Amino acid sequence: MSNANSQAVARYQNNFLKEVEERVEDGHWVKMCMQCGVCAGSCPLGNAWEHSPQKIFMMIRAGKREEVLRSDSMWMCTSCYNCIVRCPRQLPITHIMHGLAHYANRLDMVPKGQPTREIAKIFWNNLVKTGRVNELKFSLSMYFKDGFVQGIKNALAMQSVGLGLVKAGRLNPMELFGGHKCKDSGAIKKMIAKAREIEDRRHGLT
Amino acid sequence: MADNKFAAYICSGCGIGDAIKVPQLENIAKKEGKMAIIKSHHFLCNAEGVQMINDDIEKEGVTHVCIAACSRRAKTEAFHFPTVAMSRANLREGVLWIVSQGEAHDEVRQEMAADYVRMGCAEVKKMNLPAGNPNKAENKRILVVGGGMSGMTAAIEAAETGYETVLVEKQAQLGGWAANLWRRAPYKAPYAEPQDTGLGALAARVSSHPLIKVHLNATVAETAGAPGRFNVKIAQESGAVTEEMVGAIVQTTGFTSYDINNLPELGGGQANVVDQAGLEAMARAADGKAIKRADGKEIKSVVFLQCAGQRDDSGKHLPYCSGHCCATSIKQAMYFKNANPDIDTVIVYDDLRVPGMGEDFYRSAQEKGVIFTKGKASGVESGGDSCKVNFRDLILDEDTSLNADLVVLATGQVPNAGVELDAWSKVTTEADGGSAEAKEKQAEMKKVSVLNMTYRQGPDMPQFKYGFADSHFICFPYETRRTGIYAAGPVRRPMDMLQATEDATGAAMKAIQAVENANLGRAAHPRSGDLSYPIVRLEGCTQCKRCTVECPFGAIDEDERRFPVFNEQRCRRCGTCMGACPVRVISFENYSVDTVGSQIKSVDMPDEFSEKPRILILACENDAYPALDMAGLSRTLYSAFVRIIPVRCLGSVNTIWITDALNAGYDGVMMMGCKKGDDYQCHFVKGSELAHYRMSKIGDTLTQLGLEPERVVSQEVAITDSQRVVTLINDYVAQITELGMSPMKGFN
Amino acid sequence: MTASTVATAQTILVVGGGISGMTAALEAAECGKQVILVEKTPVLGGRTARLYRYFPKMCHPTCGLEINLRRLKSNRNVRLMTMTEVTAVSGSRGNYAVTLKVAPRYVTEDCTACGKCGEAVSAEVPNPWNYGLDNLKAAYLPHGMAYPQRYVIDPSIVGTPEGEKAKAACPVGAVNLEMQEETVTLQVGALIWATGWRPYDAAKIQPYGYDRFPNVVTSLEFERMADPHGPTGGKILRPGDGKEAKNVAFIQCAGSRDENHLRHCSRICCMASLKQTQYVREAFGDQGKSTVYYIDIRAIDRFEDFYQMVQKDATVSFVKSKVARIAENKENGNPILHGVDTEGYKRYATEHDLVVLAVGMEPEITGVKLPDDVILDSSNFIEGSQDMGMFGAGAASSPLDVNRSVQSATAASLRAIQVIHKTASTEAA
Amino acid sequence: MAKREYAFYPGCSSQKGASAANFSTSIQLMNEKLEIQLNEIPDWNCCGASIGYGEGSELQRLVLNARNLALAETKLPGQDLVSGCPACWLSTREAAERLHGSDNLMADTNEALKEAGLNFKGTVKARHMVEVLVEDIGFAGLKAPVVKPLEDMKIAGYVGCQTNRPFGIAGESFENPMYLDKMIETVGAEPVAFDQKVTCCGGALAFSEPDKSQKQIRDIVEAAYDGGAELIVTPCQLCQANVEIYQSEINKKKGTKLNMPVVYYSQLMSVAYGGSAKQAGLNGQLIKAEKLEKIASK
Repeated sequence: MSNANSQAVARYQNNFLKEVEERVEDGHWVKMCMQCGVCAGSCPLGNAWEHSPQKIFMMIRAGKREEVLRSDSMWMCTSCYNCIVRCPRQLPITHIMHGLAHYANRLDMVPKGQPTREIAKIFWNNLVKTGRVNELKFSLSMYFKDGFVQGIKNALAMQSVGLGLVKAGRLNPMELFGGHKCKDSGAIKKMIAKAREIEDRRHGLT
Repeated sequence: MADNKFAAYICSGCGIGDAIKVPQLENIAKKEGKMAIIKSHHFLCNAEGVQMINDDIEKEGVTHVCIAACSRRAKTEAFHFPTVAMSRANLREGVLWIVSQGEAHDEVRQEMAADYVRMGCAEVKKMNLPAGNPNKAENKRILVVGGGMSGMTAAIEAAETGYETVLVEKQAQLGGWAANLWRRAPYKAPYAEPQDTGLGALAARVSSHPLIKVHLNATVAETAGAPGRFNVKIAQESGAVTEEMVGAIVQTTGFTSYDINNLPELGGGQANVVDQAGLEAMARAADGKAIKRADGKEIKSVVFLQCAGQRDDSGKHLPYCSGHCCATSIKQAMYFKNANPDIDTVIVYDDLRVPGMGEDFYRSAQEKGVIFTKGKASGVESGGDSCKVNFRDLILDEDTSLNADLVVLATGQVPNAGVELDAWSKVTTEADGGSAEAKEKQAEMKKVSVLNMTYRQGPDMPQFKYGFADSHFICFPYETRRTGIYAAGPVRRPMDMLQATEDATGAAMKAIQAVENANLGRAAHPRSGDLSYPIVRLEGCTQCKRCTVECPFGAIDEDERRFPVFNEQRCRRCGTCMGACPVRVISFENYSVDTVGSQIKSVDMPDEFSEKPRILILACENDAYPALDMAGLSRTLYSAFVRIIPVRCLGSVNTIWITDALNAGYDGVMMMGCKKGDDYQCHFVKGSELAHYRMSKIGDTLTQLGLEPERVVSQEVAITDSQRVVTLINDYVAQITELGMSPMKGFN
Repeated sequence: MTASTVATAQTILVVGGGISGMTAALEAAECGKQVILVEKTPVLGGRTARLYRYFPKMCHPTCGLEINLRRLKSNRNVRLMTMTEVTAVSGSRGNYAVTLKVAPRYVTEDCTACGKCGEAVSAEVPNPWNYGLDNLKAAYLPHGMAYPQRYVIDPSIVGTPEGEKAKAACPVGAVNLEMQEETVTLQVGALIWATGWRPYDAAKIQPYGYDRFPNVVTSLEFERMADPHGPTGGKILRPGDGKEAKNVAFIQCAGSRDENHLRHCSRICCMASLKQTQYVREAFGDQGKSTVYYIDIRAIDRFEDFYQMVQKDATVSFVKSKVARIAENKENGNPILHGVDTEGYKRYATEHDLVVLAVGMEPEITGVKLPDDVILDSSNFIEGSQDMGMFGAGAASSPLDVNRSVQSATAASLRAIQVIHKTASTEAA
Repeated sequence: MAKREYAFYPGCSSQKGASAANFSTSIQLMNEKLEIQLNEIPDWNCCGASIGYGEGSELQRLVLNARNLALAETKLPGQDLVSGCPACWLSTREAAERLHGSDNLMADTNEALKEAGLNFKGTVKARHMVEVLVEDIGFAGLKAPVVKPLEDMKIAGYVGCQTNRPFGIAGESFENPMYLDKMIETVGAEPVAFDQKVTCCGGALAFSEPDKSQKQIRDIVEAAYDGGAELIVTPCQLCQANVEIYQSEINKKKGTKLNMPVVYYSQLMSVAYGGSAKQAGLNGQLIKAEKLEKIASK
């Protein structure tokens, strides 16, 4: 069990709802769900996941901490915001899903190799470096996330697309060397680090 | 009656004059109807026509008027002559609009119109203008039985309207059930927090109100009389009995909470399992501080189980929902959350029922962190320090359990409605038969009786489903079967405090109305304002008791010689007694065996070779007759061989009318009444049922006369059946034609 | 109608001629009080006159209407003003000055409802009593139970040859096309708002496509479809193609319990849908099929019986789910319901012949300027007034079913009487 | 008349040589004709996009967006922040509104912003390019510069998610927004019936869950064909990329023959406004919009 996780368990005993309310983005909304299920029916990737949002909210209230945080359902969110606009209780469901995913990641409880989590990581590191996303590096590191050989396979699979984009001027090979970045990237790094520090302080996370 | 002067007015407007020969009708009114004045007018309902009639009433001393024009339901503002007796012959909706146009049909149309004029004249000659019941009942005080929230509300509202009120409460103090509550659910915006019950203030207002007299530690030992003249004996615990004269009664005896001990499967009877009342007591004791268990332990977790012993289809517990319990559990969960937000409060529900603004209360509870779980409890194990609630989580679709310091069972409301009358009459018959055991039972029953009425039909209000003293009517929640006595609050129907106070206020209104009506000798709903009342010629009475048994409103008692004693103020003027009476000694001034019988006989009966059958239709004036009117309004044609007579209720149909009709040579008789059975729609409760029953007995008469049973039929007709009535009529006419003319023709 | 001449501080004004308004007016009148009853439309009856049956008895609203009309006809204490709206209220408890706007009916009290004007005109207007599902002649009697039983000339044909046709056709000269809107001011002692409710605008519930799919209707339209006096003569035919709708979906909380629409629960919709499943059975027997999509079935108190009865009906099934969206099957025009059954999480995409939206209740006065004194709750239902001289009754005061509306109206009637009694005693003093 | 000025936030994908480079190209001419002047926010940074949450925390993402807002506030005072990318707009607007709604968040954010020597007062309004066109210019204004109406072109207006939910364009419904169809009409083309108008393309999951998002994309493109469209137009960078790029993939896997060009509204406009194929960034299409090119070359 990760250090952060064991500390969380100790801190909240088995009051998972409270943990979510204090530590998860918009988590204080979870208790307002009335189990109508409109979110579940509105999700474009609904049939791809095990637990619908409304069910996850119920699981949180029922204290099913492990099941929720180890679920990969919230990683299926495409951020289409259908659930938010239809929820009769106006729960910010998309944000709660993002928040749960982030928190699970923070406690290192995400199923190993969860692809969306992987690319999220790559994407973030990529942007933190320069302050902007470098699409080529982003895609390449994506292809190689599962190791070199798989990377080549992936890259070849998408080669035609890649070349097409290059031809179309929408993927610049020169990006590998330098490319777009913020001048103030150093300060941005500091700023992001500071944000994390403040937030951890608020959440009692160490 | 020498000074009676009869007049007929025939309208030729709306096309009547074009399709019907009015002069001939005038002739009939004169020759056969024996009317002293006969006038026709091209537009009888306009100012000029009405003036003409009024002039005759004033200058010519006309006392009886027959209006031959449109339906009695039309133009009532114009044809309003309060000082004379009036009949209406329906030439428009009843003839012009439903008989085919064109010469080919002139003959039958004219015959039909002529018959209706004959009938109108015949009827009015037997009618008198109701003078109103001479023996007035003038007491205007209101008695309220039960001093809880509903009772106190009814009392204060009546008193605030200026009516003296007597309030009887069996406890030593006012308050009833509400006195057990720590707080009540919110009853106005923002519907977010439990609110003070306001009971103390209300009780103080009641006790100090100059127009309210309160009897504590008291019950009703006897209720005699009728609206405007109830004589009520009030027994104090001490044994002392005081008499109060009152004009109307509001019964607000509330409910008893379903016994938790009937629910062992949910831990009922075990330690740390309470019902909502139990929780209220704990909350009152805590007075806003931490709520403690019987064993003194401070409660850190509580589970509420909704629908405990309610919504039960196994027959073991209450089948209904008590309506208030969801909001009550929400309120009680807030007791805990408001004292300490860290207390776990879980409400296990199937359907969360907080209609209307209750939704705000629900949301407020969620904001406070009350957890709502859709589930069905399978059992509660209450061993040791905490209870284990086993239930199926219907959302997570799994059997699971919760541990809690306390479990609250949301049990239902059982009405305190007194004695069930069917059981009573059964016991009474046995008792009268001399059974000692039955006599004992009867005494026991009297103890649970609330009103101890001296009514022939039993000591309490008739009970509706599940023992609630409700009205059966959606449009008329106060249309009870005991005139001048109104139930309000949870004794009438399961309800929350907000509805109970509304209900009590409404009941006070009806009680006030009842005393005002009784004071003027007027009928109460649904024939409100009717001044006629049953008049009985006792000398002809055979003491058969049918009227006393069949009166739907328990209006008729029996004296020691078993003669009927009519209590006019209890009477609703349906005429069921008149229909029941085998010797026809009961009548109303404007509605009697004669007013209808003479119409039946007045019809011109073609001979058996004419191929013109005559069919009598007796139609309930509330549903069937409007349906027939609407058929006319939409110009839906039906056979011109029928002659329709509206009746107050099929219950008022006396079998003599049927035999008279058959003797007179009618080829068939059809009765149209309201739906009977559990969901009856008869506004006099048993009318259509009784008529149906009586007609089932008429078979013998028919065979004596050598007639086929098909010649008398009875149909259930709803007011919306404006197309169906037409089919019923035409099919029946066809059936009768098939059957052939009545052999009775020509014998008279 | 010159009520203005007779109204006094002892008069009670009842606004709205639905079942609540009629009840409030009649209860007071039968206690001997003077009442003026104003109704916006040309006839009495309100919403209930447009229902086919009542739950749970399955009896017909017109039955009670007939009794109330008879009470009204035989009671001279009530003066009725139709096509009349309250435009302003001033003064206070015991002494209000009320301004009324009386719209022209273009037909005088001489009308005998003989129907000649209707026969004469050919112009048609959408039939408001069938929610515009069909048309009626521009010279019309609203319906068979219409009271007052007088025709109405639709303003659209006034000043046209059609209007003249109606005028010419009337044998008693009751058509008066010169009638103008009148303004009347009354003095009254107390005021009862029995202004009732209206269905929430279903088109606003976008995922259900009421404005896009013809075979999605409201529960009120469905009442008319089932009624023998309705546009389809009581046959349940769907608007899209006139096909029999045997497989019907009922969607609960269409607008209600929804922060995006109505915050409150409208109370009646669960029972209304349960009732309407029985219309489907009435029409098609075992061939009919009803599916109720719900969050909670709020069949409170003895209504539970009805719920249990319907649950036992093999043609009716229940899905605990707020439907997420409706799509349309291009081939056959069937609505396809998408959502999740939350009891155990089962996804569905189910096709039905017809969808009935159990639309919520919105106070009819929403958006209307009421006297500042009137107290409204968060959903615009009337709680009362600061000066305790005006009262809400029936569905104007809370989302209520008919039975509770009548209770509420009876109670409001007594409160109004209390006001005029107090006024009388102070006047006497 | 003076040009309308806005603080422009292009976003990563709209940079030169990035996946939405052709969008950037196409808006040049469009803005010129509509007298819109976009002043790029100096040294703007990534918004964190809709996938940032996986690693980046709530406050971290807020701060990223707050930095852009603060830059606009200080460097381009008085100008609305305008983004062409729905994801950027959404993140920025969400950040702006949340900071507006919470003093604590604002304090925390500014504490972090100090590291970058910035402070956000909360005065900037975050808007989408489409809002500028619809609300500030108006459809009449959009029609005015049209010189080459895109006659007899049938186009499916694919709105997608993020310009539509949760905020949407004022007055539009979430289920059936009409602004894009109106734009199509404005440039003289015919909008087709398109029941996948607001269906999600899979967003960032195109990378992580290719099969699932490609199913979405297939539905969208096939619905466009069903509607009789010869072109899909969209206001969204990610939608454009996903729906265009993966058609070949889907064809490979599923044996379909999808070949539906996907362009930006701005590309339609620059063509209609008389721009060349190059000015309209049509050379940036993987699936050539031939008909559009033909009109452009006329």
